Amino acid sequence: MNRVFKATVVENKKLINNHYLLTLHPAVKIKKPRPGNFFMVAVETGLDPLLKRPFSIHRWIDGNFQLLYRVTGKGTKILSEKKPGNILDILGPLGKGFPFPGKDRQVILVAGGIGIAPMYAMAESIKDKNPLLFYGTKTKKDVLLVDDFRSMGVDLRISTDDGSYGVKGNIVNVLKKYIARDSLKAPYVMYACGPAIMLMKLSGLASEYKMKGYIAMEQNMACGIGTCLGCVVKTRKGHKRVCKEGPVFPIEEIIW
Amino acid sequence: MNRVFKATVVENKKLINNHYLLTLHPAVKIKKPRPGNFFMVAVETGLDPLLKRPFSIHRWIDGNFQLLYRVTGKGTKILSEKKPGNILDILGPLGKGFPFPGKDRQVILVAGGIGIAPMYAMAESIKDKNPLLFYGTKTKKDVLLVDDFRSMGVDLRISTDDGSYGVKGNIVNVLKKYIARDSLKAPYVMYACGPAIMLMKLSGLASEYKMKGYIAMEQNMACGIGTCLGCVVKTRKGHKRVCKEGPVFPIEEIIW
Amino acid sequence: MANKPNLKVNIGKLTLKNPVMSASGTFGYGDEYAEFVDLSTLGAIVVKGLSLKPKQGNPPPRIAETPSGMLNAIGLQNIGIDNFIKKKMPFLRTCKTKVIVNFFGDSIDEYVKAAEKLSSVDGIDALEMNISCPNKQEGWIVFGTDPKVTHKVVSAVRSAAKLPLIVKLSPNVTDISYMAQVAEDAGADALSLINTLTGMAIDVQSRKPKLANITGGLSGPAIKPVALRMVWECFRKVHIPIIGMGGIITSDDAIEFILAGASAVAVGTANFIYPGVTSDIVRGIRTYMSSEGITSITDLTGAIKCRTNRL
Amino acid sequence: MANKPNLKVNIGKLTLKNPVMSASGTFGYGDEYAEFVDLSTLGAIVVKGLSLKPKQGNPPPRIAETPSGMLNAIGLQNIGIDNFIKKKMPFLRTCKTKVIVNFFGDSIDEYVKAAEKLSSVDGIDALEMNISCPNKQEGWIVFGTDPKVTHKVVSAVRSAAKLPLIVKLSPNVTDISYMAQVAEDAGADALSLINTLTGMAIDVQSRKPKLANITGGLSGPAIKPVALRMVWECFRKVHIPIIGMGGIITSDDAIEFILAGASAVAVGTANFIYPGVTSDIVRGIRTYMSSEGITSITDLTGAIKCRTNRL
Ligand SMILES: Cc1cc2nc3c(=O)[nH]c(=O)nc-3n(C[C@H](O)[C@H](O)[C@H](O)COP(=O)(O)OP(=O)(O)OC[C@H]3O[C@@H](n4cnc5c(N)ncnc54)[C@H](O)[C@@H]3O)c2cc1C
Ligand SMILES: Cc1cc2nc3c(=O)[nH]c(=O)nc-3n(C[C@H](O)[C@H](O)[C@H](O)COP(=O)(O)OP(=O)(O)OC[C@H]3O[C@@H](n4cnc5c(N)ncnc54)[C@H](O)[C@@H]3O)c2cc1C
Ligand SMILES: Cc1cc2nc3c(=O)[nH]c(=O)nc-3n(C[C@H](O)[C@H](O)[C@H](O)COP(=O)(O)O)c2cc1C
Ligand SMILES: Cc1cc2nc3c(=O)[nH]c(=O)nc-3n(C[C@H](O)[C@H](O)[C@H](O)COP(=O)(O)O)c2cc1C
Ligand code: FES
Ligand code: FES
Repeated sequence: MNRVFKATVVENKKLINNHYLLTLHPAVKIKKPRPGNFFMVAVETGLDPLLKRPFSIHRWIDGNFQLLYRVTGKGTKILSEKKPGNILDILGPLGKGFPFPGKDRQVILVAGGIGIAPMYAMAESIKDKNPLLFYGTKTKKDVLLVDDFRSMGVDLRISTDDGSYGVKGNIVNVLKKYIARDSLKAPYVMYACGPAIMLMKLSGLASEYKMKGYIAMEQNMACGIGTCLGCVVKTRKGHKRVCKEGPVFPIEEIIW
Repeated sequence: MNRVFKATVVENKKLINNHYLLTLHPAVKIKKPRPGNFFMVAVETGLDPLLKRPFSIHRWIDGNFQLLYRVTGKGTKILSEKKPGNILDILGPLGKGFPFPGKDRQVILVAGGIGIAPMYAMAESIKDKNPLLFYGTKTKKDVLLVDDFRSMGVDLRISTDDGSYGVKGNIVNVLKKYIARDSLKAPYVMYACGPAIMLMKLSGLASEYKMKGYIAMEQNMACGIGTCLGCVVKTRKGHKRVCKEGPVFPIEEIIW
Repeated sequence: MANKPNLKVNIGKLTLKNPVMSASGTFGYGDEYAEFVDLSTLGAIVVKGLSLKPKQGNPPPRIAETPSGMLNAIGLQNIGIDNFIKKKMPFLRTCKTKVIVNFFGDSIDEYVKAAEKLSSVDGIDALEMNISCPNKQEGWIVFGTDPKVTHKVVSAVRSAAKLPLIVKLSPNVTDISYMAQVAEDAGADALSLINTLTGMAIDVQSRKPKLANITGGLSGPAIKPVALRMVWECFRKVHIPIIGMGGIITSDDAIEFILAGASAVAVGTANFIYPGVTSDIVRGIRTYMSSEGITSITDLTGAIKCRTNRL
Repeated sequence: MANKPNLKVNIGKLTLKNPVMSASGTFGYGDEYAEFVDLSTLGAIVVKGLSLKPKQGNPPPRIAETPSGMLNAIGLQNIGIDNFIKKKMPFLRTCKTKVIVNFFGDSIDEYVKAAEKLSSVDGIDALEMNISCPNKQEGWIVFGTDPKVTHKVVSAVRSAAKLPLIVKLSPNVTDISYMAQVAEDAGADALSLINTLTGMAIDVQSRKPKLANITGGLSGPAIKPVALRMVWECFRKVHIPIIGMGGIITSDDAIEFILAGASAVAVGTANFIYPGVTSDIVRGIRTYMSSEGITSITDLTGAIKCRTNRL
């Protein structure tokens, strides 16, 4: 199955300010993405923007797939203007997804902001384990998909920077308190996606509590398939490519 | 009235292979274009293609306007993919239009291929004079708007390169025969638009028969308003800008 | 509330109300843009390059589009200094902005004569000396690429010119910061960079070059990364102000140049795409300064944050 | 029906089935692209630049997008020649296409040692010597910008190399056709041009350079007009074949380079955008030749139609 394909926009729905849910119908049968995999999406037919943009798989529905994205710059702005019927060039699924938790492990998911996008796919894939989701955003109106997660049986803990929803403050602190109270009875494994600063704090927490965990990293990308060497991050084993060895890395491997 | 404006695509209809009729609704009131005027249209939001594309006014209907265009390259290809509701950046109307014929003059219009686009606007503006239109295309299926011209009272003479419609051969030869037969009783004035080779032949004819006439020239354009000096053509009075002194020039002025 | 940000900049003895000017050859003599831009909002208008005598320029086709850029081979067509003074200066004097006149000669003597003539015209605030047009013959190109010739022609003009002298550098050199030092040594009050990169395009159907002149000058967003790098390189080698240009479309682009070391910026090709862009850029810079709490634009010049061990 | 067009080209003693190759650093060691391209359809695979010892390259961020282009400052990260021979050559030997190995050293001695080592490896068909990476220190840059140093390093490698030697030139020079002649004099069998243009980008929010290395190499469609001009300039000055590259995306782009004087072309950044592009370009060239009635691709090299009085 070729990972280069065209997909038709089925829907491009604005969820909240600057956040869109894009439903795509691939023109050919594609490989089913695993949670943590991503697609490179061409947003324009001209040569500017030149490079494809990476987006995590958010949800897979009977061969169609969804991306959840936030408008942050030129490329995502153009993407947000796409209408049903428009056709996009896509490459994927790419990268190494989240590894499945061991059989008896409890699962903790941590999402910061738009980092919630891949967490939906992850939660769905292990929903029988009733995962715990720690989810932090800036403010109440940035909080997405609460009902979807609840109806999946996810136990949600939310924090906002301004306290307008859930606990006030940083989601890593919320998680820390939870762990410090020894609320987790069985061995657990953590999966996280969010801004670099959150992941960095999590890695501190992980080493403090000897937590097993995986984080999805971001880096500017050109090729998405491991050839440009553009997307490396520093790890204890040297430079590793986010698009190929990642985007998911064991949390203790990353050097901040 | 600002000549920089946005317009919404009302319709972008494929007429025949590669030929589209684009109906635009300007967001603000704009100056009514004269036949021979043109607009510069931005086809993309990214920076490639970078420059706006020039298109003649084809028709003006109650504040909306129409462009008739042929897909020849990258820019027109992208334009042809626009859907109702898309918004385009536009500059215009620009350039010097066709001068009105003298009161008693007969009018001859000559169009080659997509050169028919501005001829519709011109014919409409002087339809009470029952102009004669000499119209040449490659083949039958390229012939556009015949009924529209007829219902306007235009006397049509058509030729195709392959003889599949009208007379077989070059439209300039058809015109030449007509003039040679002395079919024009009163003093007349000619307006022409079409490929360079047609205009060049017409200019030969014009000097042979001392014809008064005006031709619409084309040239690659960057600014459309006379500042880049990119669009010049050679005239008996030196280099002149197609976007500013033209696109319409007295036929005898151009040096081929 | 913070005070209104101060956009005033000095280019040698010349003070501009803000750092945004038009780039020579892309703004005509200002008059065509009056319809689209309130010219008094600009820091300066830089007019199309002038020579002693009018020039016809190159035959058409003169321009070709390229990815995010364009090639031009206008060949410095211009109405000549006398016509300019007679026909264009009266309007420019009314524009409530500074007027910088770009000029060139085909010999050192012509450069000097042009500079002398322009120095005595009322309403001209500074001269920009073009030694870097890629659309001239090889014998001319050396003005901007051979350091010895550059020094000679700039020194000669320096002695003749009574106005602030800006020297416009060519990017088509191995080390532009060296050329910048040469121009500074020869007496330039400021530097403009960059002029266009020499480029080419071919029509594969006709197998002919897309420009009658074969090669042309590449401008527009495509060249911005190169231009920015050159400004940054020169900033660390010279002590005179730099006017940065090359592919500026937005106020963020302009700010990039200022952070890299430009005291002012010029906007070229963007005028063809958005006729009102120059004024928009001034507004955008002001907004950026307000939101970042910057009181004077001069605080931003060269304020890029980077390890300085790379010099 | 016309005969099938002949796409075979010679690069010195090396014969390629067609003129399309990958550009070094944009195609890995070939393996990652096997999924997207039938590698046997390519004229050659040029692998990522190698050095004697593995290199970590520059810290991230290493790439930034620019209008119709991209900046990279990978810093020549590579697995080293030994690992390459052990881990990558076995696959490359099965690809049914020529293998060209791009390499560099940090001293003349390292260049020579690398060339010697690579010369004895079974399955390597030619060497491409990179003297033009913009992401190295100033002391290194002179390999590609100072004619004396260029002559010295190329001569030394020439004596050591037992394979066809391609020298990859830097565009960041005043006169690339002169550098081309220097490389030819020193014994190069062919030239690759161009490597990337040195560029830069700044994030205006953080005021930091977008690349950790501050500057990087500009590639992609943005630089095509410059690359094309340089190929055209060099073609008229040297007698060895030229491999043209810089912004090739389509077969028409490739044909432009060939018309300007390239015997073959390399496709770089385009691989990131369309992973199957190299093969598409071969197909496109074949279609063009058929429809234009060209029997041998060599008839197109330098076949641009233009007044020759401009030399
Ligand atoms: C593996 C991976 C998965 C991602 N998944 C999602 C997702 O599901 N939803 C979502 O909203 N965002 C996701 N992102 C981030 C998203 O790719 C960027 O927000 C987007 O590329 C920004 O593009 P832009 O043109 O709008 O911004 P610009 O800043 O204009 O982009 C300029 C350049 O920077 C690159 N770039 C900018 N920001 C990022 C970034 N954070 N990561 C990587 N490249 C960047 C772009 O590729 C482009 O080359 C993901 C990133 C990675 C690496
Ligand atoms: C005053 C004027 C009026 C015109 N009116 C019409 C019209 O009503 N209908 C119509 O179909 N076409 C018209 N044209 C031609 C039309 O502008 C070109 O076909 C179009 O710009 C081609 O763009 P492209 O991107 O598809 O082609 P490309 O070849 O990919 O364009 C590349 C570049 O060349 C320029 N260019 C290419 N061909 C022309 C050309 N013939 N004239 C000017 N610039 C060109 C473009 O501006 C662009 O910069 C007119 C041209 C001019 C100058
Ligand atoms: C059509 C055109 C004409 C130009 N004419 C001149 C000129 O007469 N004198 C000059 O010094 N520079 C001239 N330039 C160069 C510009 O002033 C500017 O240096 C260059 O275009 C880079 O800026 P940009 O990318 O913003 O256009 C010209 C550029 C263009 C595109
Ligand atoms: C990410 C990247 C890595 C590159 N690495 C090398 C390299 O290792 N050796 C080399 O000689 N050129 C290298 N280049 C330069 C390319 O081979 C090519 O010369 C240049 O990118 C221009 O071609 P393009 O515009 O088609 O990409 C690299 C280019 C890119 C974009
Ligand atoms: S994006 Fe090219 S190696 Fe990862
Ligand atoms: S298009 Fe710029 S002068 Fe006519």
